[in-house]
Amino acid sequence: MSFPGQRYLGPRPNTLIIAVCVLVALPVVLTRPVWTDSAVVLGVYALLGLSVGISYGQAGILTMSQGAFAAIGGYAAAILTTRFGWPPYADLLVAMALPAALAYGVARLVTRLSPLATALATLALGSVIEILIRNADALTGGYIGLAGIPSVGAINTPAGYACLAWGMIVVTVFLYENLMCSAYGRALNVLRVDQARARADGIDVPALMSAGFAVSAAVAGAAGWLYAHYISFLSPESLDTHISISALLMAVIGGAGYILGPIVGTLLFDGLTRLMPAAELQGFFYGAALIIILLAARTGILGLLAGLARRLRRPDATPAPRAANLSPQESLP
Amino acid sequence: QGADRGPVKLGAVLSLSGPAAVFGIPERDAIQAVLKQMHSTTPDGRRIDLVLVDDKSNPTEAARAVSQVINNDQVVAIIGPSTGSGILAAGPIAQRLKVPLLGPAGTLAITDPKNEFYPWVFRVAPSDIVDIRVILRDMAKSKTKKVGIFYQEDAYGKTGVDEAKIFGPTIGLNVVDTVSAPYTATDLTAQATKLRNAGVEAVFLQVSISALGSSFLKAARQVGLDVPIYANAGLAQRSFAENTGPEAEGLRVLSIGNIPFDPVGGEVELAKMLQAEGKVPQGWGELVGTNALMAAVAAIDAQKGKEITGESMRDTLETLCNFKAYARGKACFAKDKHDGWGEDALVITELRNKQLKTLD
Amino acid sequence: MSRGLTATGIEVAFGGVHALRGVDVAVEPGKVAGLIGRNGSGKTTLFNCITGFVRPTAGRTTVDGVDVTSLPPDRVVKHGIARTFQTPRVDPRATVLSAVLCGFYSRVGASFVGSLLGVPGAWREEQRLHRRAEPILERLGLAELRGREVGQLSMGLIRLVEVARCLASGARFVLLDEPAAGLTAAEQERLAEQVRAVAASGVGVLIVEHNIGLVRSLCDTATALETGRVLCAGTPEAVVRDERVMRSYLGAIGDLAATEAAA
Amino acid sequence: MLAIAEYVVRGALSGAIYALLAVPMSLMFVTVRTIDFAVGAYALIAAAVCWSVGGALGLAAGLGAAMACAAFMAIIFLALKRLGCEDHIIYALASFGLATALASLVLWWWGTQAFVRDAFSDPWSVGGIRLAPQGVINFALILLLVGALHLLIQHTSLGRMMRAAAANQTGAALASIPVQGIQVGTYLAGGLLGGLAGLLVLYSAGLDFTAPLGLTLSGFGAAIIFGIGSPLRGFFGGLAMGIAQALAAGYASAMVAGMVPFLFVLLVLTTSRFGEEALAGGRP
Amino acid sequence: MTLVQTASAPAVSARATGPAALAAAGLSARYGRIEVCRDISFEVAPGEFLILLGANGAGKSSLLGALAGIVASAGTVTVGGRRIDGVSPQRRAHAGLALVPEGRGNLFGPLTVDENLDLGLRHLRSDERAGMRADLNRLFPVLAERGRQAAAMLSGGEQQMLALALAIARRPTVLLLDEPSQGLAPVVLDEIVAAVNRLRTFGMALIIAEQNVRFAAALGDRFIALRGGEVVDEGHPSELANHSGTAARLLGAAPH
Ligand SMILES: Nc1ncnc2c1ncn2[C@@H]1O[C@H](COP(=O)(O)OP(=O)(O)OP(=O)(O)O)[C@@H](O)[C@H]1O
Ligand SMILES: Nc1ncnc2c1ncn2[C@@H]1O[C@H](COP(=O)(O)OP(=O)(O)OP(=O)(O)O)[C@@H](O)[C@H]1O
Ligand SMILES: CC(C)C[C@H](N)C(=O)O
Ligand SMILES: [Mg+2]
Ligand SMILES: [Mg+2]
Repeated sequence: MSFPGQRYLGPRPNTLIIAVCVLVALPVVLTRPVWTDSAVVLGVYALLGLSVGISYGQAGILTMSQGAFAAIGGYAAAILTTRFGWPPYADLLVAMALPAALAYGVARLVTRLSPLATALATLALGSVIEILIRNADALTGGYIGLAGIPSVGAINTPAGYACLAWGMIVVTVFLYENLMCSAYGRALNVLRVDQARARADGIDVPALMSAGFAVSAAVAGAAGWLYAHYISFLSPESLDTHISISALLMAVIGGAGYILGPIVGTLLFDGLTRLMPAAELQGFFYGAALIIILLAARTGILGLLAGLARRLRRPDATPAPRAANLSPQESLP
Repeated sequence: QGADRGPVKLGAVLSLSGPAAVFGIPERDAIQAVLKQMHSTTPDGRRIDLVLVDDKSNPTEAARAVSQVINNDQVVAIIGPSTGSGILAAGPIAQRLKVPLLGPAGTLAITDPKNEFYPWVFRVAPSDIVDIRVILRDMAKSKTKKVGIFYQEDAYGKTGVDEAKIFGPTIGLNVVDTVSAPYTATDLTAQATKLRNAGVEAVFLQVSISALGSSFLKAARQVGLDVPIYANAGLAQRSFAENTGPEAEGLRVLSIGNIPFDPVGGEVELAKMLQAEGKVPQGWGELVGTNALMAAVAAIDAQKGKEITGESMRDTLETLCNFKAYARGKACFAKDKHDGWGEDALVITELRNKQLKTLD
Repeated sequence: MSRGLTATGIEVAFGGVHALRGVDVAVEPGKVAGLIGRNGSGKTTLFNCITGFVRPTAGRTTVDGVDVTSLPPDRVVKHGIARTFQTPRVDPRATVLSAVLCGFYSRVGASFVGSLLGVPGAWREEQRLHRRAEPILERLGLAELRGREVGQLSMGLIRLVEVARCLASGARFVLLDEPAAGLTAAEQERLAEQVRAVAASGVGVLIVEHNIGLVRSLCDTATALETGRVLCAGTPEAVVRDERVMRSYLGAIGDLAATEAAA
Repeated sequence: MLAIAEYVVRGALSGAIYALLAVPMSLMFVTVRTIDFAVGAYALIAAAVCWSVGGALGLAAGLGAAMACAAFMAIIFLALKRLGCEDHIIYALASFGLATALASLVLWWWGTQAFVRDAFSDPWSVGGIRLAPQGVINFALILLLVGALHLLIQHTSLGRMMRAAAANQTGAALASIPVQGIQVGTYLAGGLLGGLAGLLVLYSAGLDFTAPLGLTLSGFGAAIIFGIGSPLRGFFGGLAMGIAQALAAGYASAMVAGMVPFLFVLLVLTTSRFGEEALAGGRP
Repeated sequence: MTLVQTASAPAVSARATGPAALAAAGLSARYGRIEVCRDISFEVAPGEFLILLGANGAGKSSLLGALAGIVASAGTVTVGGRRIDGVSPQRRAHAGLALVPEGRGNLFGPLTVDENLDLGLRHLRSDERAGMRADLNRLFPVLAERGRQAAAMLSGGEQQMLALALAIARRPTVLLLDEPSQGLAPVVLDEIVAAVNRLRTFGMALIIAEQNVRFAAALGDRFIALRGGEVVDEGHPSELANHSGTAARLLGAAPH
């Protein structure tokens, strides 16, 4: 054994890639305050995207409640620190455990549903959580929200938060990749495709699916925790269904089935929409960009890249003899 | 002499999309029209550059936009964000980066002295509490005792109800029942039925989505809820007045000025500027938007010759009183008074023939 | 109770269809039992019943004396029973290697949290599984395909992957549903060898097959089903020579005289 | 008693709109195995165009505009399909993109304008309950449509072909079923139905540029709650949601009233067997 | 460069002089950029039955898919003298091709057995439908019993029968079968042989990919053998029975 990290990082290409990218990019990002600020917000979104990747990309749970899980994490952090004076960092555990427990319970109920019904169930769950938050005035500040959430300990500059956010992302990717390199990760993929197959392999489908969903909710909760401490204000609209939907979009755009897909999706899509002329037509450009990206990369950006890489690696694959006959039926099967 | 001091940058973080665009778009249109009229210079000759960003009616985007215009564009004051939660989210950033926000929102909490960022947020609209008190007092004049409230499920709706429940009884109005609906409700007959069954003598609408307002009035007529109806300033919009049918006749609506239908004084001036730009005044947003702009302009001119920073803007704003703006009433800020406008900015109107007529 | 997998008096009905009406089968460790019968006679349903995918309305399944009737499928696997599906069920995107690794699931020692955290134990376990998969791939002739996506294989090979995955589970009893369908004779022979080898290691095998030649050469006992009932049971020779079996099941193409002539 | 009955009737009338939005969702699922999240946007476009044009011509123009948008969605669908997209969620997300774009176009062109119109002024009184004629008309129209669609899907050759195309595209092609034609037709039908829903909302409650997502999600919920496989179930899903909402609004506090429809959805999904994936991958 | 001369089957000698039921020339099939069949040419006369032999992965299914239009292909294919390459699978089906893919890929699982068959029968004239339906019910009695059951709920073999029935119902000019014997009891194969042979008298041509040599030999007039996506041999099925060496080489004939 040479150095402790080596054994882990070697066979975990995604962790390696993200760690190197963060180490290279962060110093540059920190030179401009606007970039730094964006890096934190994008970090929060990327964490949410990763949580979608785990639940949808791997376990096949089409989730529309990640925003609500993040809100639970955020409010837990906010309430514990502002009202109960909990020390910073300690609230992170609750911010992750609470959504995870809820997700586990709910997933036990919805695992036998079809993907669309699951989507509806999570949507309903998200709405219920939102309404509860709005109405629990005494705890959550109701519709107005909670202001004055303290910073996380020593970290009180945007640069500190940027490092924290992207550090959390590296750790999350590491854990995520651990999971996917294990029997449980493979099992999650099997049950996504075919539950009967999974059960014949000896997989306790409801339990494993729920565990996967719980992990995903915990990541969302961590995103909410980060959000709450950074923005220092939380309202019911801060992390709502719109956020859930855009997290889902970002994950799919980047490639939900690829570990780094959601991160790529978040960075690219958010960057793209930021470059576009805004105001009334902002939704138009957003929608158009979404459609164009989906047309260009229907398996996500990483899917597209993987396809290109495959082609580069196998240039010897016999080309089609008569290009003219690239007939329309190719698309059909 | 002003030109060589270089332009001053003002940020405008407004809701140009999403549900709050109802206010954000008129805010933007009016600000741009006025700036154009002034050739983007203050009366004192100082040049103003406006940096406009959309907050998408979302607090996260609002916070991000505020940080962006400060860090990237070095603005010295920001008009907006348009929504209360946007302002609350952006407040800490404004405080950290030392740039004041001119918030065009009624939400009480934005100028709560308990906020750490209190020094950095100035309100340019009458607060929700002022609104509620004015309209409820009007209601009490008609000897009404039992009031029902319909509100939309958001911060605006909820704070209105809470305040009405507290203030109503002090003037003899008892809130006997409240009903609510989310923005997207398509049918409000059940809500109207509930109020009818509760036997209310008047109904108060705390709503800013005009489709919800129209829908409720229709539902009221349909279920036979034949009582006087009052609405808070959120419904003082052209779109609402022109779109509702005969059932809305006689509806009392509180309004900040009455630029769409019955402009007076500065409002006439502003309406002309808007028309010159091909815009039709919508109500609410134009006046609060320009309130913010004019406060900033006054603050810039008040610091003749000095170097202008966010901090100097903040300090000056706290000394402003009776500066020019297009809304009615006198505006004054002070160290312990960050709510610039009060009751005198408000009028009560009545809906007649698809128009809001100012009552006096 | 004796060692072995036994199903006794199994009855199953789907609406009006009585798929099984009192079926008994037994599989002894180290032996290969064959199951034949006309289409729709209930062979797959019996598999589904034993493995927990279908609840019998009557009857009992035991493994080495332990009652496993009506346990959910994943619990049945824990009792050492694995199966293949008649219609291969696979994740077309998974590679051959990971499909086989999935077969190990019921024997994984590392915990979920341990795997998530990447504790060294979980890591070592993962490497051990990879090492164990190799010989299985090797024996079924899939070693070169380990990196291919299952969806890109031909049907015959997909079936072999199914069998490999089932064998990986390390079960004490394996149920194979028409594993040789669509395999070439050479592949069939290779498969038969593997089945014999597995049986020789003490595993009990229950196999559904329409290829009578294979049944005769591979099985130690055979059971013939007919509309949900046991038509006859005994040695494969006795069963395939049973007149009722010949008439209702074998026909001209399955004709024994011809099969023997070819042998 | 009468009070409860009144809420139920009102709920059913408003639920009919959800039902109408649910129908294109079910239809889309029956034939293409995906969801068109732009239905709410078609409704908005139809309402906006009809509101501007006015009169009977307005109705036609509204429906036409909605169908034009649906045709655009069909083109996107075909393009994705040509490119070999197999994941049906991608189609759904693309339709979400279209919905966002359309809502934004409305905001840009019409501003924050609310679209409301009135056809009738005097309510009818039925058994002591005052009802808006428009609501009754909506209900009857929708009932008729859903019934006809149900018959079409379950009992005609075209309906069989539609279901076959969804169940197995390759198989349908091999059986010379015009898969693409059917799918494009379904998108257009979705545009028509969504547009119709928009017109009905225009004449009953009114809507603005923020409406599409809410309308779509209501339709989505109604379509799924009792099983997405048939428009009839979508219809009952819509009614059930409408009634649950009305009863909650009538009898519960604001907080509970807001949650009831969602709790109802959760309850139905997790206790019934409607949401289960029937036949996913067949019997083992 | 036709590999094979038209061999006349006794029952259709009169028809064999017309255009070939199906002719392929220079046909190749590929998945993405990977070509799995190369330069395959053959003809099948009306009423003629052709067997495709080859080990697992030889490209049999791909070849059939290429003919039916569900696998990307290049080369020319004609049915009854009309070019069909480059057109959609629907059009090819319309031109008279019917494929039963491996794994019963032509079934509609959620639809009932009756609905499946109705879809198959919808091209026949309405007066022919009842007769065809009766024929199919005689051939596969279980399909009549299970009319209202969802196709996906049938047993594997029953599904295979339904898949065959669905293709036969359309009375195609060329029937393409991919390992139809899979999952079927031997006695059912006998009936299928008889039924398909009856169809031969109507002039239907058959191309069948098979591993079950006895079944294949009972059906075919001629075989071509594929290896690695290319035609490596051809001949008469009797060779398979007589020279077990040939069969063993091509398929490994049952050693039992
Ligand atoms: N979807 C696919 N993508 C890539 N390669 C494929 C795909 N399907 C099949 N192949 C490859 O094409 C070759 C021919 O496969 P095909 O299915 O035609 O074989 P086959 O002769 O039918 O075999 P079997 O008897 O096992 O069914 C094989 O090497 C296979 O791996
Ligand atoms: N889930 C189900 N619902 C309805 N009927 C079923 C179901 N499962 C099995 N059946 C019926 O039960 C009977 C037995 O089916 P089973 O699959 O056990 O037959 P099998 O012996 O495996 O036949 P094959 O050799 O064709 O695979 C069949 O007639 C089938 O249609
Ligand atoms: C078609 C079905 C009868 C197949 C069965 N589910 C199996 O794979 O075992
Ligand atoms: Mg079977
Ligand atoms: Mg094949």
